Amino acid sequence: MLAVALVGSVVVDNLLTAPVIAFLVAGVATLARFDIRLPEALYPILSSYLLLAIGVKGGRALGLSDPAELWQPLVAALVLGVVTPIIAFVLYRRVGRAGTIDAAALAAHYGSVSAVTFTVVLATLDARGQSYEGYLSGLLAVLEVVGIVVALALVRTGHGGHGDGSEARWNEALLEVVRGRSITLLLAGLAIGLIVGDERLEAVDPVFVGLFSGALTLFLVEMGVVAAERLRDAREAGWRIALLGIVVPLVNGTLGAVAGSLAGLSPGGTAVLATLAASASYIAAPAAVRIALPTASPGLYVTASLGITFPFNVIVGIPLYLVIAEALT
Amino acid sequence: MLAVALVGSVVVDNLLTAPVIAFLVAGVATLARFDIRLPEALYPILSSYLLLAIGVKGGRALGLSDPAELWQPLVAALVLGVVTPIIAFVLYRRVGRAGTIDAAALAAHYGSVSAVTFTVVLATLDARGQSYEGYLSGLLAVLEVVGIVVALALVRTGHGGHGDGSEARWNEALLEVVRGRSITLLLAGLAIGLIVGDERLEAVDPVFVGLFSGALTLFLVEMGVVAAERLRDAREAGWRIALLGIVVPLVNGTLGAVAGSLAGLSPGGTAVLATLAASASYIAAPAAVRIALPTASPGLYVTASLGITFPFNVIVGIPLYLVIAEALT
Amino acid sequence: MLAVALVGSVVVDNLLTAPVIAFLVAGVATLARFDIRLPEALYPILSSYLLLAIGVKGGRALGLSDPAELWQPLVAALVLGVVTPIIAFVLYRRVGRAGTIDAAALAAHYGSVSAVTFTVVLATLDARGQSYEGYLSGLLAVLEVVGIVVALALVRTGHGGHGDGSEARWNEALLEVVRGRSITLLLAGLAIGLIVGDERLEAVDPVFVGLFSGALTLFLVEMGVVAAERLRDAREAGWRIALLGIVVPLVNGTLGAVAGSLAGLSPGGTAVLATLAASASYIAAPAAVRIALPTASPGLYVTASLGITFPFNVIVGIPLYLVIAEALT
Amino acid sequence: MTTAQRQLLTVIAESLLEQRLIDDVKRLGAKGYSVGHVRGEGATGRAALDFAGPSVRLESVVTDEVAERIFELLRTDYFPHYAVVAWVAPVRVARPDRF
Amino acid sequence: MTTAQRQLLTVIAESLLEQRLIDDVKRLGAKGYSVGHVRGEGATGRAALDFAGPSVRLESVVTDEVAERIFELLRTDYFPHYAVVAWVAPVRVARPDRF
Amino acid sequence: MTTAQRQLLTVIAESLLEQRLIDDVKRLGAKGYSVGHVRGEGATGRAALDFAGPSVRLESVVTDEVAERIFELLRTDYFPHYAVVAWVAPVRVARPDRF
Ligand SMILES: Nc1ncnc2c1ncn2[C@@H]1O[C@H](COP(=O)(O)O)[C@@H](O)[C@H]1O
Ligand SMILES: Nc1ncnc2c1ncn2[C@@H]1O[C@H](COP(=O)(O)O)[C@@H](O)[C@H]1O
Ligand SMILES: Nc1ncnc2c1ncn2[C@@H]1O[C@H](COP(=O)(O)O)[C@@H](O)[C@H]1O
Ligand code: NA
Ligand code: NA
Ligand code: NA
Repeated sequence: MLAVALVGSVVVDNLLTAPVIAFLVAGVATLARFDIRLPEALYPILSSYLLLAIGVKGGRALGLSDPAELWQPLVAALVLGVVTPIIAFVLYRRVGRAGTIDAAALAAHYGSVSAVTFTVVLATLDARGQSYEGYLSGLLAVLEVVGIVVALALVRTGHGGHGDGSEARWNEALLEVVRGRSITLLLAGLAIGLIVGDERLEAVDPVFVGLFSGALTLFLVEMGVVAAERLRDAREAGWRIALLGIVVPLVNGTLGAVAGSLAGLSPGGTAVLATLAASASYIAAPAAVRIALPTASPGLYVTASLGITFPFNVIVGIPLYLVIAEALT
Repeated sequence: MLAVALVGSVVVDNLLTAPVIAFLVAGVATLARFDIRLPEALYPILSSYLLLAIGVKGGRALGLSDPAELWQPLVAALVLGVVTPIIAFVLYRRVGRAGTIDAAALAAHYGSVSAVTFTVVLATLDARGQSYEGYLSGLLAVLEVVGIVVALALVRTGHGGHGDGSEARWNEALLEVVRGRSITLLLAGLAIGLIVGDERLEAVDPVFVGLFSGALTLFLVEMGVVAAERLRDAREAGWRIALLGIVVPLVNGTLGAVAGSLAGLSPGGTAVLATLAASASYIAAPAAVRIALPTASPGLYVTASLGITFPFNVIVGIPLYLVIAEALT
Repeated sequence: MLAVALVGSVVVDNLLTAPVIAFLVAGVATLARFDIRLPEALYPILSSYLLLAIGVKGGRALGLSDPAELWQPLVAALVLGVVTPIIAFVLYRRVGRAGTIDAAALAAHYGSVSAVTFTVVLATLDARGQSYEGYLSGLLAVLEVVGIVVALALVRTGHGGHGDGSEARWNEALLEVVRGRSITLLLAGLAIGLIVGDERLEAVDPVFVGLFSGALTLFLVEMGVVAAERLRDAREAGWRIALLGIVVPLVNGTLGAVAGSLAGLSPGGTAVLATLAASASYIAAPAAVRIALPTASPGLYVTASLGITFPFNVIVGIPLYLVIAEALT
Repeated sequence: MTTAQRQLLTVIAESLLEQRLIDDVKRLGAKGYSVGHVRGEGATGRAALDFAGPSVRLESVVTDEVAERIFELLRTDYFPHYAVVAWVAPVRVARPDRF
Repeated sequence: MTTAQRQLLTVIAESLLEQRLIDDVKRLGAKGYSVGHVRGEGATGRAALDFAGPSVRLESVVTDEVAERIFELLRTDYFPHYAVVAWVAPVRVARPDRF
Repeated sequence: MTTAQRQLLTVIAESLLEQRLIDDVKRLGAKGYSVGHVRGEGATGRAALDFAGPSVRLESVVTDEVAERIFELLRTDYFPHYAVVAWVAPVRVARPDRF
């Protein structure tokens, strides 16, 4: 009884936030062939802003945290960074019947994380008035990189040393991830938040805190459009891929919740880590994979991560991870 | 005496708001050949934001309204949507000596509405602390479409069935209006506002409420530039067209005030409906007309709606409609 | 002892504001070849916003000021507008061994001002809770123009009447400065602030006041990237030019502080005037110089103003001028 | 290098026509196209077009016949009504089957 | 299809010159032009230009004489002072009177 | 007007390749280039590329040999793996030493 009530309240709290509703409205409008795109110039601006703002929030929280409480969650994140891409690889290879290259490409996406999904779970927790460890956006940066590296390593081990230029491409892809905009903005935000410190950040709160939910809402309008367009293509990808777009985040999300509770995170923090583990990258990973594995099919990995897993997590997954986290902690 | 004092206070309250002053300053600067344009990328962003924000505001108010009080204003809006383009058509055809096609094109603009003019009247009412029915932005969406459809129907009835492809273009134009960005964003905002609801919208208030007046102010800088440029071209359009750019909104605005008071709207709401009726579209209508009536002269309709009617309404019309509304209710 | 403590506190207060830290983080990231650029479309938007917002703030303060207190600071600004470019010209010509044209080009930059440096000193004073005369942004507009005109006059006097089209270019350059976007936006903001007035501006405070520090922080990310890139080129410019990039602002800043205290400005206001005098333009001046003196080397003047003087002022100069101002008033 | 000759067709059209032009170009046999945005002036004058945003600049490398077909459509359906300008020029490409 | 030959003139110039270039091109007889924006590098180096925003890329389809005249002006008034690059190529157009 | 003939090479490539393409073009001897952005469709389909932002459109006026060299590299290193399209056409320039 109580569990059902909890699930119900969590689902409602998540579904009825402005960002999620904006996502759904935009998605439905797109499927009905209405033109709801916001101006093209807005999205890179919003996504950069969100990354910086997440970083600043995390850096600020880091400055207020006891360093001793950080290492356990960090280990948990590293373990997830190694395990989740391997799970994704095996599932897509065996169950999804994808080729090695495509499975590795998909593994890179599921091993890495989606900053927007992360932001949605924070907004949901905020809407519920539930607290979480602020420094988790530091783990976002870690997870974003590690998962991709592990996935690319999978395929490199398999195909290593062909002297076909793949090594050069591998290094290039790594640099692309580590020095790319999304990681750099996140890290820059962390540094700014940490150095400037809680008190002096108040002058920029109207931008970095006040605008956050609204900016996320606008951004999810675009995500709704893009996800709906990808969903249309999902048929081509086949039902096995589509199904795994739901199964993989469920498995990884559950693992994330377990890891979070073992690492001593609060229920909110555990839900955040679960969401991170469950989420699939659709910015950093596609860029790295396009360079390192140019023969992998973008139609496959973009459809899976953006067309299936992203909406699944935003609508169904997040409330679920919240309930699982609640149960485990 | 009292009437004069009222008019004076309304004029001042309208004129001295930041958006209207920004409009005037930008217009004057442009006429004096100063370069005051804000970056091009900003305007589509601002206009999308304003439409979404108007929608959210309206949807939120709709959620708090009694459905029973909605149908009278809705009928009033529909009547205005039919009557105002016909008035514009007749006046431009007879008094303005425009050809049938051009008159229909102009009718589409005056039958439809200007979301920015709507926004300015809201800002003026807010500045006066005067209340109005929040759901009126729902009527904005209705009026935006109906007026265009009626105007295009005017010319179609006249020229119907030529088999010259004009039917296909007519359908295309209709789709352009109904599925176009401005209506879609407005409706999406309404849906978001209605579904998320008053309380949960607070998280996005800093963006959708807080930034509203400032964003409108920035947007009116561009409108000032554009209107001033159109005003320069007004000579070519001839004095009859120019004069009607003032007469038509006065007639339609008065009708709107009458309709509003009959529908039982508050003085503020009546002024808003009057402003809607008086305003001329310069986004949705030009796009639809360009497709449906490619032989109509854009120089004519853009100059009339943007170069004459828009500044007239913003500076002189709105205070007038407020006073008329005050008198009628 | 007390002086040291004061210097220390000022340095910390300046350094640890979010904008300055953002500048440093972005600069370091760029030198380490990380890609931290925010989207290209964002910068013109931010810089226009900052200019308008500075203007509105200044106009608002102007409306609250006693006109009698304005003329002394105005005279001080005019004197600085004449003296500082001459000093820069002589130093770059003699000590820097630049040619006449290049020295005049540099003089135009150091005679004019940097609105962003101005904004940083305001943010620092705000962070310290120290007050300053709000109307100083009016002087920013004056100084921006006068310094460039004087510098271009220097070279025109020297080369006058060659009939080589340089006169036409000179006029064009002047118009470019006076009617250009940066001055126009600043003046438009002043007009809006003055006309709308303190009370009615409250509706737009969330945008023009609330977002200010955050917008400046985002803008300084770009400045950090650009300055770091210019710094890399500084070698080519030679050590004399590099050294003068520090000496000239020190001399001009000290003069500015003296002028400010003689004009009866508050300690905060004196520091602002000193910063203005010390700052080098990198928007208005390069544009004017490129037109009027096309043979001057952009590599030289952009490197000096943006690569050396801008970071120097932001990091070291501003706290110094604050201390000097404190000592003089 | 083995190359083949194709025609590079460039069309500049008022912004509203973007989707329609793309659909037509594809329907008439172009295997690819690229669109960017420009502002300009021509017979129609700037004012008439500016309100709707920048014009579309479409370029498509096509065979001679496809170029011919698209030009024919422009002549009948676009030139009489809209602000559209177009030109063709021969270019050399690798992988001729891709165009 | 009856077409005529014209010259497509492309000019890339530092951003400050945009309005001046447009004015000159129109004055020398071009009946239309389109401008977009690009970034690039050439003899001047990137640094010198970047601060003022992206370069302007102007293209104009003109008659041979107009092309000649504009090129002449570029040579005297633009090339010596500014970062400007230009080229011409023959293209085929319909409605030759429009160019 | 004394002009010389050069080749105008136009390359359209998915956005990720921007820096790499620029580096290669410069390395192979181009003395300048300009890049803008476009969206389009081709063999790869729109979906695969859109997520990463608009494609890069690079143009570079070069000598015949440099054009040849760049095309060769495109054939070996780009065409097999990435969504890239390219074409060349002769153009006339002033100041031939600049290209
Ligand atoms: N001669 C030309 N060269 C290049 N672009 C042109 C030319 N004429 C017109 N255009 C472009 O085509 C658009 C429509 O031209 P028009 O139909 O002549 O008004 C203009 O806004 C320009 O962008
Ligand atoms: N060979 C070239 N091909 C294409 N664009 C060029 C070329 N050379 C220069 N440009 C463009 O013209 C601008 C100015 O060139 P420059 O005057 O050589 O510095 C550069 O920034 C490039 O955008
Ligand atoms: N025939 C063509 N004409 C012009 N642009 C093309 C053509 N084919 C492809 N493109 C452009 O090149 C990109 C990659 O093409 P593709 O490699 O065929 O997928 C497309 O997104 C288009 O922007
Ligand atoms: Na993951
Ligand atoms: Na109307
Ligand atoms: Na100065």
